[in-house]
Amino acid sequence: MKTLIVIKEQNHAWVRNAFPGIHPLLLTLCNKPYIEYLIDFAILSRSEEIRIMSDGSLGEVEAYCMNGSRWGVELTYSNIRTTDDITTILQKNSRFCRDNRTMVINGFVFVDYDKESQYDSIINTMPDGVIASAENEGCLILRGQERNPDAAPAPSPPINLESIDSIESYYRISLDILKNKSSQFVLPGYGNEPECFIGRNVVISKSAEIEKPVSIGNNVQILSGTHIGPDAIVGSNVIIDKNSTVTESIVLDNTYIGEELDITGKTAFQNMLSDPGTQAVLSMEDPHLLRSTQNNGTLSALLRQITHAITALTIIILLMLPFLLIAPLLMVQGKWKKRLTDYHGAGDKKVISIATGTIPNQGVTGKLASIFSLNRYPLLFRVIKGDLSLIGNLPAAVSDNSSAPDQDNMTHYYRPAVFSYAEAENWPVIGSDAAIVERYYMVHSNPLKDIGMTMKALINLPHKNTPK
Amino acid sequence: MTFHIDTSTGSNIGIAVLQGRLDVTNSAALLNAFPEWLQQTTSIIFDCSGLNFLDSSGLGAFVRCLRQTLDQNGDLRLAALASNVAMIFELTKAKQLFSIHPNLQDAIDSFSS
Amino acid sequence: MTITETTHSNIHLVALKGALDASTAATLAKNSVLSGNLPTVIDLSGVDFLDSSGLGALVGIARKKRAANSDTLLACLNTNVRKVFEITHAYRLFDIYDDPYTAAEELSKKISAL
Amino acid sequence: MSHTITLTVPGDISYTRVASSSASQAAELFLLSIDKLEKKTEFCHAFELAISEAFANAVNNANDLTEPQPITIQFIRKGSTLTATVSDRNKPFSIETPMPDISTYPENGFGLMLIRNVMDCVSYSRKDNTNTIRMSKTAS
Repeated sequence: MKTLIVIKEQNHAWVRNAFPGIHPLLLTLCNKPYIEYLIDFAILSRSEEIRIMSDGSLGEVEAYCMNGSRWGVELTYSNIRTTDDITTILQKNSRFCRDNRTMVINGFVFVDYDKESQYDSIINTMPDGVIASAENEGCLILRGQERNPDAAPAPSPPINLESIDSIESYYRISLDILKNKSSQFVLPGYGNEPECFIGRNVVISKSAEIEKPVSIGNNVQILSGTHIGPDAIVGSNVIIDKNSTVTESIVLDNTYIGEELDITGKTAFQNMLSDPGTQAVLSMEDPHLLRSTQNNGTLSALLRQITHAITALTIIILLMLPFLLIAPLLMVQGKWKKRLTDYHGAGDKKVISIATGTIPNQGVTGKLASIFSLNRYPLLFRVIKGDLSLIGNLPAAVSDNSSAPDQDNMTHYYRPAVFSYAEAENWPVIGSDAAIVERYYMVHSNPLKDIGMTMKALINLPHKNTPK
Repeated sequence: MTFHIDTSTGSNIGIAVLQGRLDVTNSAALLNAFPEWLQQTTSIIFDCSGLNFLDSSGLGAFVRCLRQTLDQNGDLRLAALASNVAMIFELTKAKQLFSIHPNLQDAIDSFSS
Repeated sequence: MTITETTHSNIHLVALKGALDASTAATLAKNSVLSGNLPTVIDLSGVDFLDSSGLGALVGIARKKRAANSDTLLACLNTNVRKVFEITHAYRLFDIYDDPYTAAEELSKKISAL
Repeated sequence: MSHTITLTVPGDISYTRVASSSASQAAELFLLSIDKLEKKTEFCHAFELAISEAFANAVNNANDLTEPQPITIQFIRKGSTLTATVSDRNKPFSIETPMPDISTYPENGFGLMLIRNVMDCVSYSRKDNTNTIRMSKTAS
């Protein structure tokens, strides 16, 4: 058995508008990328080889699925032209299809299968042709040699197809999977009870309420007073801020939901809120809906600076002994490499030069240095001097334009620091994922919390540095 | 932003027609104009059919106007919200504060019933 | 770079072997079939490496044949070659088959249908 | 011990393959030394392609008036990152080329775009009449 997956750009053009930046084949339905449903179905049908074809770019899909070894199948990719019909497409893959029963999944369709059922018998006994089709667009086609043409078709559940042709059908199908079909598919996340799937590194505050059914991705923070569910799908790298409600809604990856918001019957993606029913889209260009309006006054800033300085001093004293013992050794061994780099400073300090040290995590001294995060040790003095915060953002290098904070962020939401909040939370340290957690703490931290976060960073960093 | 008094139902109803965007740059103008309108009548409708964008400062202005009207025992009602503006009201729970009508006539009639 | 010419279903089939880069791209232009005006299938199964100069040569060949109303079909792109097509979006310009003989048969059918 | 490989290749287009296949082998050796072989084909191909493009670019930039200058290629290993540099003494150039127009599909101009796509970090510097394009990629 082989499976050909044929999806043209026109089939999923709506995804590019509704969720810009997401490759449609990687769009998640109930936190599972679309393409994985098709791969699972192909495997259930006993396919050994799967080929994904498109008239558009497949680079991201290839980077994600690679050669299919993760699923134990052989995955290949190929390109077709927009004008190719199914006959031409089969010709273009004649070597792939030769001497084999081939199932063609054509179009951006959702295949409603059941992981407990066997599909190979039906696929092997059915004659050539379309065996299932979706109402609007898309079908399942069989081609090539039937394996047992004489055997009676084994009883098999019907295969229903549904085209995912709009944000409305996307929303409907996703919630249908969560509410009624979660046992039919292998869905990501742990669940010690049905209808509740929770990913890795999810922090749910005590006073938050979670009502089944829900599916929550990885690296999610759900803050106090929030109400999640019933029927909520929350993607990965998401923060749901205080007292907000998410019901009958989908919050896609890398989205921040501000305080006191009510998301009901919507899809939220980064700064876009869509109503699948009316197709209305709200682009939240207004920063206050995304971030809290509170702005730290000068007094609290001073208080924070003092707290940071005192904490830094405490750490300096605590780590003095390991530093004095290990650092000279490292210097002699030439392992301590320093580089002076200019970084954006906070507030009126435009540029600060910091010597960042890297220590290879090798040998006894290197490992010890890593345990105590000694490469950050000299930076602690800069905290007392007032150049850096103890905890805040990863400093943005002046030379690196891409990570430069914009003017607005620069004034309110950028505090170069020895440790970053992302490091403390064990989140990815660079990119948009880090930005989201750092921005959150920029708004919500207080001096006391900062001390706690610094401790967390000190504990988490050695683990991060340890090679796997 | 224009304001006129409608007397078609026998009572004085103030209608403010809002146009374009209401955001941080112009919500102050609405707040400045509002007390004057309130002196003319305490039954006020914001006709939002031409309003295509509202941000939180615009929403804040709406809420302040409503509060001032309620203090005078009047009511501020909204008519003909565009879908994305309506979504802001849903999102921020401000929906519960206002009486929202699908079109201007509906809102006018609601004052006489 | 070795170039092997055969015919299948009366269509020229040119199999390339080796690396197709700046140093070898020029040899394609010297080949009479590739630089000629007849419809051709180029079998890339032996091409283990392609860079932008090589791609440019292929595009040049296809463009010249197109001007003379002939098609150029490609067959058997390996992963590394496909990657270059993917990044440069060159897949929008070519019909790509996984079997050179099927490609030749299809091309032959298309010509006789005219 | 230093982990730098330096190659000096004559600035002639016929040597392109020498440069690119050395790059592929340097990348393979590097992966072997850090024991990260999962994405070997992709990683080696990235260096093969990037060096092929950078080398051809350096040669094509040659000043027509002088003798072709040799081109220096270096592979530097640091942690799990491999950096390749291609230096020539030819005319300065820019790596900030715009994305070529797909609709007209020019026959050249895709070189730097390919490099940017397969490498993690690309930079260009000019010092002492020497162009250096520096490309690095981290094995994951």
